[in-house]
Amino acid sequence: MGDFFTLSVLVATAASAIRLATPYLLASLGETIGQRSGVLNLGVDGVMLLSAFFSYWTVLGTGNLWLAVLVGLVVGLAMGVLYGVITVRLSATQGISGIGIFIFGLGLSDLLFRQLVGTPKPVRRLPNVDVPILSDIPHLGEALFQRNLLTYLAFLLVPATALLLSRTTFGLNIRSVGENPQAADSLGVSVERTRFVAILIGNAMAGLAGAALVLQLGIFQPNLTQGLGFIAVALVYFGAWRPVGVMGGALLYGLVNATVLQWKALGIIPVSGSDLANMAPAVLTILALIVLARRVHAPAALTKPFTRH
Amino acid sequence: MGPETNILEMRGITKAFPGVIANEGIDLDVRYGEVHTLLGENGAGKSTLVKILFGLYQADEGSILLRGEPIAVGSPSEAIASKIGMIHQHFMLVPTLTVAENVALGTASTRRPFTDLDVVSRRVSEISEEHGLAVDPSVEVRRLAVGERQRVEIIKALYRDAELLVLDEPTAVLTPGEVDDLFVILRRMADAGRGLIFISHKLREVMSLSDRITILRNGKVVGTTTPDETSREELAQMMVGRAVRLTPEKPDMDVGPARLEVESLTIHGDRETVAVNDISFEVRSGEILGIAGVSGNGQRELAEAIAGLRVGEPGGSIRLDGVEVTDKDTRSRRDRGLGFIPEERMRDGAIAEFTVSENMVLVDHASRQFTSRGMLAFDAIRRHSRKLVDDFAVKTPGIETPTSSLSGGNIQKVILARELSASPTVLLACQPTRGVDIGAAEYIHTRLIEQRNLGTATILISEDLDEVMGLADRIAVMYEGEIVAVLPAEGATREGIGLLMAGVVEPTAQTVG
Amino acid sequence: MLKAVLGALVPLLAAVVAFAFGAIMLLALGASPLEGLNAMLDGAFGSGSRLAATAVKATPLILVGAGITIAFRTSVINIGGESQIIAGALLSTVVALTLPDLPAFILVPLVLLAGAAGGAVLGAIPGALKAYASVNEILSTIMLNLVMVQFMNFLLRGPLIDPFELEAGTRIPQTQRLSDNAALPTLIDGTRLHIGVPVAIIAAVAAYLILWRTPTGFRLRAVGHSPEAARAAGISVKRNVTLAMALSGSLAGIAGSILVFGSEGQRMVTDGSAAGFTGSAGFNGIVAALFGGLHPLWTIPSAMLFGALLTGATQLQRVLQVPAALAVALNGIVVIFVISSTPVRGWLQRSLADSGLFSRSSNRVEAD
Amino acid sequence: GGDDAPASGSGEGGALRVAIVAPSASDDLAFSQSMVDSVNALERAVELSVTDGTFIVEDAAAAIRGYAEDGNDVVIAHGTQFGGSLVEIAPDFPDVTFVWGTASDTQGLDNVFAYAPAAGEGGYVNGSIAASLTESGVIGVVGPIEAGDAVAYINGFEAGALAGGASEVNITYTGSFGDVALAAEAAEAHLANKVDVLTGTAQMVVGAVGVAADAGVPWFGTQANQTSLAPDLVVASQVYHWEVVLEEMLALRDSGVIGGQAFEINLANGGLVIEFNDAFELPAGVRDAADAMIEGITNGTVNTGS
Ligand SMILES: Nc1ncnc2c1ncn2[C@@H]1O[C@H](COP(=O)(O)OP(=O)(O)OP(=O)(O)O)[C@@H](O)[C@H]1O
Ligand SMILES: Nc1ncnc2c1ncn2[C@@H]1O[C@H](COP(=O)(O)OP(=O)(O)OP(=O)(O)O)[C@@H](O)[C@H]1O
Ligand SMILES: [Mg+2]
Ligand SMILES: [Mg+2]
Repeated sequence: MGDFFTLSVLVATAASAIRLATPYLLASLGETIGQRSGVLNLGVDGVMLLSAFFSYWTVLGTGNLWLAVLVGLVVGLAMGVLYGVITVRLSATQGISGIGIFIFGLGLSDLLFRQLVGTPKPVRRLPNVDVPILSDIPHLGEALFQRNLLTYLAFLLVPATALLLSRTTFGLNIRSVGENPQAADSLGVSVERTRFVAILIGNAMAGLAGAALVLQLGIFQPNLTQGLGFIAVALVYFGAWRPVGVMGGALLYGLVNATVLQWKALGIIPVSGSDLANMAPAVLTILALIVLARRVHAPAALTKPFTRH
Repeated sequence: MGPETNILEMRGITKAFPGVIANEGIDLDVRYGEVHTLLGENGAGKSTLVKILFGLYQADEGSILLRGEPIAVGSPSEAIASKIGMIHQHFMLVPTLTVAENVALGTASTRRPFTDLDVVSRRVSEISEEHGLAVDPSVEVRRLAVGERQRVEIIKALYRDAELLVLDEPTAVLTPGEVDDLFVILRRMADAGRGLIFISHKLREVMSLSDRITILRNGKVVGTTTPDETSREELAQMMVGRAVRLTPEKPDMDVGPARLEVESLTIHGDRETVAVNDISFEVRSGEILGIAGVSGNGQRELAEAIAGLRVGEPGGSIRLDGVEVTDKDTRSRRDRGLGFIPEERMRDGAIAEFTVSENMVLVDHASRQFTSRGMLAFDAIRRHSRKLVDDFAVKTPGIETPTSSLSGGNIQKVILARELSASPTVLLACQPTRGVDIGAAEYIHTRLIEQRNLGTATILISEDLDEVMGLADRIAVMYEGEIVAVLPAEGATREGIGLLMAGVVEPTAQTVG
Repeated sequence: MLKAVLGALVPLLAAVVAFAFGAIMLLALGASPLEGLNAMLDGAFGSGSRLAATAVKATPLILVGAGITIAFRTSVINIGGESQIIAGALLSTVVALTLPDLPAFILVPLVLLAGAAGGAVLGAIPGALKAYASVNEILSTIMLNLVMVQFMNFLLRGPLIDPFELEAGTRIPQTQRLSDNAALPTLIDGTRLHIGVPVAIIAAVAAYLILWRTPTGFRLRAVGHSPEAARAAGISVKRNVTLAMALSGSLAGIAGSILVFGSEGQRMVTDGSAAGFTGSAGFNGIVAALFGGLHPLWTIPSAMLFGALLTGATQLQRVLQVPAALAVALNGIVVIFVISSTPVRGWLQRSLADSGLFSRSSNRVEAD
Repeated sequence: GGDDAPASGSGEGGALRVAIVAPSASDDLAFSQSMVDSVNALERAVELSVTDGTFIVEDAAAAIRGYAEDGNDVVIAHGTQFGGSLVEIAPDFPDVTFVWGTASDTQGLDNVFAYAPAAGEGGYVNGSIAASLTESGVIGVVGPIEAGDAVAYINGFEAGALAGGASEVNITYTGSFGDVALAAEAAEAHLANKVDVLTGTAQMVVGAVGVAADAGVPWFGTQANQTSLAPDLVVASQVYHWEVVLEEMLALRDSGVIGGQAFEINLANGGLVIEFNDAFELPAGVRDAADAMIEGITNGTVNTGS
């Protein structure tokens, strides 16, 4: 255990936690926006898989990381259009539509990978970029301020999302259609348009999350996400629909995972206990919620399609 | 009457829903500066008419002239743009947003993409001051009392410069004091030249506020009159289509033993205040104890405690028929003979998606009468429901109709039928006729008295003073969580009780334990 | 009646449109769509034994789906099917390992009951967490899925591993071959059709009866529609929320034991993921249930459709040598198209009179 | 991949019809690919069909049965977990040869051949080379779940590394065959703990190889040649050449014996081959020492402990 509390290991653990948290955070923030408008998207994982594949394929073909990020974003947007049409225009049940999107993304990304790539080939990974001055802070700088740009973006999006929701006119519309769409409608706020745009933003961020995942790894594999998108949805509940809470959840999840891996590497967790240790992130997430016992209520209109009468 | 005097003219409005014609060739004029009341039973078509005006529904036939110009209102935003404001029967507020945010919703902001809430707040304060609508713009709406929410709705309309204001049953949820305040505001708005459409079932209010009254029955206009030309009795007759007894007939009864005993009951409220403070009383077989009071003085908490919805919280003791039930849940209290008519009928009283028949057995579904060999006995349930629908004159297409498609008064009758058919020894009736039309209210009152005559100990919690005074044998007045007085109904005056409710008069008369 | 048929036709039409997309994808892969369709139909229905395989594939979906209807009708969203399947499978495996010599007519019902018990526990936990600690069930069930996978890995690598695997040093994480007395009896020789199929159908019918014919189901639906009104009527919301999840989980748990004892391998084995054991039945069951309008009986044909997709896909891959992922993508498209068509179906069904077995609920398609 | 050959119709020119049913993707640079590559490396003409990505035993069983029904001569069930299904299927097709692995016996079925790798042997060689490359003395291993030939390889590697003078071998089982991100972070965790040589097994290691490559840390592969994942840093890969035992099985089949025997690939029979990456410059003598060790294991003078 003593080995763990050396600075270099702690710094590595923190860095690892932040890396792991990045895709969760991006996807969860997007899902937060969607859910605040009353739309549950269980298809995040599928969107992430598709955008991850296309990002990967872009780097493979062009070597251009930023183009790949853009492609991930655009794929997310495209999936957002699909999801918006299904759930907002056609008022289809959200839960099942999301699962349909998930299965579709899972299958299509796998298929495309097999057809267009086949054998996994490594590509460039997102380089770490030092934040001037801050990165020179001993240890802390190394852990927090020598990360990749998508990580910085993810964390900057926390206050940005909070601001969007609490201060902007659009955020006000989002919150109102998520709580009481009838009221919003009676004041001339278009429930349909507001939700559609919220879905687009949410999916675009899921697309970014997919890009972040694959570009941090530098390689793609079928089902790369391994259910990450579902955890991202769960973290929205954990964070009580607030960006900062969601960030807390993503960091907690990343930190527990990173710590478990460090402890395995150090032999603190014996090989025989490895599976039990793998339960830690999920168990701790549940325990945290029990202890915090926050009786927060979901947006009142979450999952409810809106019709005027 | 030329266009210059009428702000609104609705001509030949017809609107049909599947199976019902809600409006049939309705004409309605509203003048500048007048309060024009729409009166009618539940389901007469009042809300439908004003929803058409506000663009929520489209009329099948007919035309609308606003300020003399024909207009087509396709959506609420078009109505708002035409300076029509509407206060809906069910508030259109987002509870998690602040007052200012609710007001700002849907309006253009000067600081796009951000919403300039400071500007909104300032304007809200101005409106508050101008019209006497005290409310704090920075508070979340869910923290507001019902009356305050109403004020927010009015502010919303005024913020949008509404010149024609529609209020659909604004007083249904208000206390008498709040109603008086509201009427002052409405009158002032009318005097400033606005046109107001006011909808209510309460004849006393209608007589005091209206300039003109239009009565609807079964989707048609029965007539238009003024308070000077008519009386409450005549209005009731026009609405219902037959003579109506406004004050129930109540024979004298000998009271029996105490059925419900409440002793030193203390409840902490939701906001860390003491909601009910050391209350003691008893209700005897064959009597109705009316509890009067302005809402928010602990009646709701008291009712919940008696019903068993706050097990574990209250200090003190509650006994049903002599048996201690303080720690027992709702079900065991009901098993001991408690009947409960909750205040919020659509939320707590009935399940909207369930059929009438399912709601009829919501409490008793598992009794031997309605089950056989572990399964629900549908034949028995149907027979029972049909009988109750007949006995209680519930207006419904059938017992398998979803309850949500019944009118408020009829839903209340379903609940009443369910609770009374179990022959309760103690009946807790909360706001039993709120939002219910005169015909239904008359019926409900009759049934409550019948039950009393059968020996049920009834506790009636109501903010409708007429109702309490008409039904109760004894009246307890609640003020700030305490019972400040218990008076015999005979000889009690509106004014006297009103003062007690306002906490003005020191408790004088008998304070019974 | 005609309208009822129409109502059922709309999703079928949507499925056809979805298959048109599949055809385009096949063309893109250089395969013939006609051969593809032929292979899928042949794989799913081509012979008695293939039809049986389809029914077997549909079995866990029927069970999970029927369970889902109970939970969703109580307004609890059970995304924990995967964990409940695993729990049922593990507990029934333990029973079969402990009592291998019991005669089949005792052991078979016993392992199914053990499966139900295991699943019930894993359902009751998130149910109780929601009821008594206000922990959102979407969160807790997703997390419990993750927990149970690891727990399965732990047991199959450790306490439950086939002793032979340790001896041989191969250490494949699997149990020993379980007692033949626990194997689900085959109904038609030469096919895979075992009693798990009728068990699932009976369970779906039971779910229907519970929900609409018993006082328990009455209370569950009351709580689902309006917890406040249920509470005021003396129905315990907390207890019924827990109960709904436990019932839902127990059906998934039975699916778990059927996956073990109805399999040719007759043992549990893990590849470290949940899907490797469950075949994602915990998710696909939700789809089947929602597809069936959250009605337990409609869930049966709906699950059969997905079972056919899955078995047909295996044949598709084998015959045309296209990646299995195509079938997964197709599956997703079918779901998307059919669900997009439910507003249409809902509209059709709403115009149906309240008659017949299915009418009571099928006009309410909203799931969550 | 090479698995797209058409499967319908009878074999051209009397080519042997072979089908593979494999649990992961046939081009996973790991377990499944090793078998596809091996069949393609057979000397005789083969018409190959592949169903991959079927970890779910029931799906695999359906595919195995389907291939037998379709008239394939040889059906390779490439996964231990498929054994239970073979017990049911094989007796129904007495003329078809089923090839099953990894497994060390045929469950008494006389139309089933079994195969297994002595993965520990190559692990031992890799481990001993790794020991000569480490400066910190600490070597990291990223494994999936502690099972199957992953365990054999990792245990062999650990033994070889320790025997070769490494002071510590840290082993992380991530708990998943598929989670690339966890494998990558597991590698990062090792790097933070002084590890300067890495190895790993199963298809999710592609994530870990990327981390090793970025950190400039040498990597050892197994199951398939992983040089393409990090052309500068993969030192050597233990590659499975199942064709060695497949040829033997087919010869037996030609002579009328269609099953009933178990085979092992190892360094001695050439089924296991340590393929060095020439782009990685080994210190002087290391390559020779490695060759000597392979020689020793082959002739039995070196005991790998596995
Ligand atoms: N959206 C709708 N769909 C179908 N029927 C409707 C709809 N809205 C109203 N109705 C029916 O139209 C009739 C008139 O209803 P409306 O709401 O206008 O009555 P009301 O006079 O406002 O009654 P209350 O006093 O109870 O509010 C009723 O029979 C009602 O059931
Ligand atoms: N609301 C009710 N009214 C009358 N009897 C009931 C009610 N609920 C349950 N019962 C009966 O009480 C006994 C216990 O039932 P059971 O254990 O199934 O329900 P429960 O979980 O105790 O009830 P609840 O869901 O109301 O808490 C049974 O005989 C049942 O029929
Ligand atoms: Mg109305
Ligand atoms: Mg009303």
